[in-house]
Amino acid sequence: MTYSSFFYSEILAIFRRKQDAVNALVFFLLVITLFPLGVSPSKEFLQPAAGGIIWCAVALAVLMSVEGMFKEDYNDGSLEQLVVSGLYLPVLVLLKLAVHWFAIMLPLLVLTPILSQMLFINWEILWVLILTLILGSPALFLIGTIGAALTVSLRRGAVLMLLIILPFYLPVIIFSTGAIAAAQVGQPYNGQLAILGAISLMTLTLSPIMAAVSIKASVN
Amino acid sequence: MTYSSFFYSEILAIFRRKQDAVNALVFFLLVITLFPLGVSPSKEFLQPAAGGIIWCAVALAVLMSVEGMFKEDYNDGSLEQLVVSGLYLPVLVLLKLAVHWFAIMLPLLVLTPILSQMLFINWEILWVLILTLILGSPALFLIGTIGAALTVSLRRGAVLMLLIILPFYLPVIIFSTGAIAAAQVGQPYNGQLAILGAISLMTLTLSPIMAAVSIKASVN
Amino acid sequence: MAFESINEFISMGTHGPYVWSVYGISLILLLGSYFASVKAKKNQIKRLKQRYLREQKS
Amino acid sequence: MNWIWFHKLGSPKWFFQWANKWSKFAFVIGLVMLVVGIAWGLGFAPADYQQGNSFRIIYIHVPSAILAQSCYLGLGVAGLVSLVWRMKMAPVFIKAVAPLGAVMAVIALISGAIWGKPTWGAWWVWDARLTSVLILFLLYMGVIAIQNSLDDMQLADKAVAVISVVGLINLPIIKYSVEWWNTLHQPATFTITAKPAMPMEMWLPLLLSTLGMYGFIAAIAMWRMQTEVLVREHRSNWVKKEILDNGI
Amino acid sequence: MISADLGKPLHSNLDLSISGLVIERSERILCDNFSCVVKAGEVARIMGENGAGKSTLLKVIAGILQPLEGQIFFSGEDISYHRDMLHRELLYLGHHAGIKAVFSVAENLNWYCPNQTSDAIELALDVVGLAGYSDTPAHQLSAGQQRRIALARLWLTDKKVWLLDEPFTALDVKGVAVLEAKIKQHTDAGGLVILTTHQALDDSLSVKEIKLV
Amino acid sequence: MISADLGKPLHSNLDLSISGLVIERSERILCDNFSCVVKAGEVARIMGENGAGKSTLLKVIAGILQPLEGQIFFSGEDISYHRDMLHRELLYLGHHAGIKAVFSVAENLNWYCPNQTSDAIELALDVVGLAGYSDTPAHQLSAGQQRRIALARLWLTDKKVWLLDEPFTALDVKGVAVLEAKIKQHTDAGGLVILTTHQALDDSLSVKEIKLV
Ligand code: HEM
Ligand SMILES: Nc1ncnc2c1ncn2[C@@H]1O[C@H](COP(=O)(O)OP(=O)(O)OP(=O)(O)O)[C@@H](O)[C@H]1O
Ligand SMILES: Nc1ncnc2c1ncn2[C@@H]1O[C@H](COP(=O)(O)OP(=O)(O)OP(=O)(O)O)[C@@H](O)[C@H]1O
Ligand SMILES: [Mg+2]
Ligand SMILES: [Mg+2]
Repeated sequence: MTYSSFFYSEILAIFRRKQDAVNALVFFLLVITLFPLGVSPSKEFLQPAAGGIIWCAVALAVLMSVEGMFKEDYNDGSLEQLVVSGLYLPVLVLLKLAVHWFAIMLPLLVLTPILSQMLFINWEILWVLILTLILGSPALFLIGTIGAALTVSLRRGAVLMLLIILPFYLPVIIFSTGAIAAAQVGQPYNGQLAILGAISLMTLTLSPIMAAVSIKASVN
Repeated sequence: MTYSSFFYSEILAIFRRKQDAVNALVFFLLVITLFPLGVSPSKEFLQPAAGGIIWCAVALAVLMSVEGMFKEDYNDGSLEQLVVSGLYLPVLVLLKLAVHWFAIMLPLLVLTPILSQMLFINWEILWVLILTLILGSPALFLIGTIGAALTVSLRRGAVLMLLIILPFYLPVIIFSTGAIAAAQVGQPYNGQLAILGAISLMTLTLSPIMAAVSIKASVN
Repeated sequence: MAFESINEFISMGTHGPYVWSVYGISLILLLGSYFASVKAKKNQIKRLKQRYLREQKS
Repeated sequence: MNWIWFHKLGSPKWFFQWANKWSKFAFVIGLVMLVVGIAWGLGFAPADYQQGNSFRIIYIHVPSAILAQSCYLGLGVAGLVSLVWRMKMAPVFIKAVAPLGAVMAVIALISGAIWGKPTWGAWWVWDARLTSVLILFLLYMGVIAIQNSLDDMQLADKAVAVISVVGLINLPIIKYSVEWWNTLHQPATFTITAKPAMPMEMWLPLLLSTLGMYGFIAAIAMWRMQTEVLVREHRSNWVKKEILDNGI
Repeated sequence: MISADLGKPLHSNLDLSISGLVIERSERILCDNFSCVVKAGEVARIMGENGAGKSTLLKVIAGILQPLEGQIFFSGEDISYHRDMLHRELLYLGHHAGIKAVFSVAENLNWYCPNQTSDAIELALDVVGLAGYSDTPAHQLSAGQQRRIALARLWLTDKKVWLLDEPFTALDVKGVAVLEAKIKQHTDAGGLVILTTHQALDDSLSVKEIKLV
Repeated sequence: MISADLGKPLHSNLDLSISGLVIERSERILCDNFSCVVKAGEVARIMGENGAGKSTLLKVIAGILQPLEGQIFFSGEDISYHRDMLHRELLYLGHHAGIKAVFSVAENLNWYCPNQTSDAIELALDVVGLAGYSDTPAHQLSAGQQRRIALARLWLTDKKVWLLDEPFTALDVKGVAVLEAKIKQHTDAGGLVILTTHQALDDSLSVKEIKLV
């Protein structure tokens, strides 16, 4: 096994399981529909809440799809093989994550403009939303990976994983919705964006190593 | 294997895995906290939205905990053993479901009064909320089982399961929040409660059979 | 004809962009479904033919 | 009533040959009606006195909306047939039609959204009718997702049948709940249910294009089902004979 | 009907006969027009290479998979569509043995064999070499030990028809011997065993070999 | 250093020696002060009953589990804490073989052995009896066939140290013979094999038995 053969096989696996990416997308759409139906369909409610709704939906969709990232590898023994492959585990985690980010986030970004119309977001605000998504979503994936690695050996990891990880998502969600809310009332929002980027960068250095440690502990 | 030994072992399994029930509870709590943090903590926003928020959280928590209901049984081969046990599968499904309902919903019902205080729900309305939960939640479990049985053979079934099941949850959510909203403006809400009960009864007859069909197809 | 001229037909009052984009998108989706289905059938037939011929030879 | 054709439809071979005969017929008739209906509606029907020319979107909007619902009904019935009578063609039907239904729902949504902009001033409102089409689309995506996610064909067949049947029973509930929901939360500002008494020159092309859409989709569905039959029955002698002798 | 041969118990009239079975798996015909009869008191071993379809055949008999064509008769009755009658007499052990990881060894057995006293269970565990493990959670055991829990069911059941898919995997030499002895005892008492294995069986077991081609 | 014995390749100086190993599992000491040496050209078979700790020992050597105490030396260097050097020469096959269900047989091998031509892969598949299956998704294969995919890696690798945990499970008689021959060939060429199995091995393989008590 080499880094490139690992990377290639990850891409292949994503292609084989492309329905998974579609599922994440439809799930995203579904969660967004839940709010108008469950709470209120009026513009007065939806417009101010839109940033929060979209970010909650993104967080859930990312979490749900990251959750299973190592499951299959664990069950079929590939994870063990990665550990003994002699390759540097954090790099493998990062490669896997990059592939997942592309597969999940790109379609999601494409869908966002349409959905923001349904939640009455203005075109100007849309750009802020997309910026927060691009800057913040890496953090979602990176944090999620740690949870996925920790819960991989549990058969019923989904709820537990949500539990462990959601609190760590809160800062990302708060700063993102903060930026959007600021933009909606015409205030500057560069500060929030900078913090989002900083969180992503920080998790980028930290999370692959933590995930690798967790994987090594899970495989036994 | 007999019905009673199956039932007993389900209770035992729930006790062994009591963390799962706790997790569902905490997840419920977490989703509810997400709203004030992500959208707005003001009473004007939360009070009218409270019914919808609690019901969305309940639906997600139930869905997430039902999702793994058959996973372990499938992976260790017990599901196969159930199929060849000579017992009537729909009854087994129903027994399992009953145990799960108690384990998840009872603590959740206990927690509801506290949470509804946090969302500014009045005490009079609280009763309506609890009534809708008691009448509607069986439907959530029953419908969810079908999805869980269908996706049991997938390692990464969580997203798919949410996807196929959430649309069917919409009526339950809509009628429940409808009843609460009606109560909040002082209108009668018996009609909605009756419909909720009717949905639960209908799914009670349909879903164990459908779940059994799906289990038989999944085990191979 | 409900329109005086071809230009008027294209502009549809002020609603031209709406009407024509709807029909454009619909046309693409319908044609897409049509060609995808026909092509899938042709491909399957071709694949089977090759397989049967190969089997006959061996 | 003679039910023989129904039982025969359960036989892949019989269906394949039946579809060979009728699919082209349905396609040609459907296409002609669709083109005539739309051309009539676009070019010759009078403009609406309220909405002006934007109402011409109706000639694609209503056919696709009707088709989206009919296809889902079809899925449900096929699911029931598949579970109860284990008819071989039923899962084939579901697999072939679900994506078409989804496309129809998408066209209804897109055309409605674009129509909404000049008429209501918004691309989207959470109206009961609109929302129920959106949910219908989500239901289709559920069927498609489960079909594609399960590798085992028999399991996938059972799974989509189960979901379709559950959908069949729940669709009225969903529709009713959504309608009821909207009337409670929000006074219906825009009703598309109240029919404007349509003059004949508007209504006839609508009928034509709707019937045409039925024919068009039926033909495509038959081809897709034939493809699926070829995939599933490729080891049977009649497929071999059909392909080698008739050169289809 | 009372059996003439007094050495055998009443059940000895049971048999399993398969006729004209056609099984398909991922578009490949695995057995085409397969027929065989297994009678009470016999050990039938299904022979075949890797991928021949042994596990699949066992699953079809157990009713977990559906055959394409063919009938299965159990004691003369057609059970091709309704396995209930067979299930009342059936013990099936597949590749995955149905052992719950969170349960202790004794709890796992209690679940499957609710009518047994805990003494009987201790005894069975002793025989399969798990004495002293009865309160250990199953997930803390080695591959072979987990397998042994499932096999302990054989000592605690009165089911007559055993379908065992590779029952000897992961067992050590002692374990194999104990299991072979149990199978012999079961068939001597009028039971019926169908098994698959790639290992050579002990000669004391008179095995009827059924070839899958 | 050039080996004096010309019959053996350069690598033949590699050996694995374990000294004073103490392994604990779920609060039970499995091997207490365990030592052994395995040299190039040797097949070491770890002997022990079910639950003795064979799989655990292999995992400790591979670095998947940590020992409580003790050292492991690889070609004279202490690798107790850093397995990188060993991993460069290691091929480990556990109970789960690391075969991805969605990949075809060939893709599975491509992943592990990226430097091999597709001809080489076809050849290896041919040897392990999977000729013609290279495009079949792995989940459509039987237990033994999936096992064979993992084993095909042995024909495609130049790693010298093989740790094989029950490599013969689920294999049919022919498969066992092929694998035994391969192991022999590997050790003859200066490789080092440590394996566990409950089956009797062929006599042509000269095995060094290591007892776990
Ligand atoms: C995304 C937005 C929309 C969706 C999903 C939608 C959906 C539907 C559906 C499901 C039907 C029923 C077809 C049938 O069964 O007869 C329908 C009919 C109709 N729609 Fe829409 N619609 C949308 C937007 C609009 C807009 C903006 C208008 C124009 C103001 C409009 C005008 C009509 C008309 C006139 C009918 C025919 C009414 C009838 O014959 O019952 N729709 N639409
Ligand atoms: N996941 C685990 N958690 C805790 N304890 C374990 C675990 N796996 C095994 N053990 C314990 O370690 C001991 C050795 O297990 P191991 O799997 O190494 O045995 P083995 O020699 O490979 O047996 P077998 O022949 O059955 O494969 C067992 O007695 C068991 O109690
Ligand atoms: N889940 C599956 N999906 C599709 N095809 C399968 C599946 N499992 C097995 N097959 C196919 O069925 C055939 C028989 O498989 P089966 O497991 O019955 O073999 P077996 O005789 O038990 O082999 P082994 O000795 O390896 O256990 C295999 O050739 C395989 O191609
Ligand atoms: Mg097998
Ligand atoms: Mg072991």
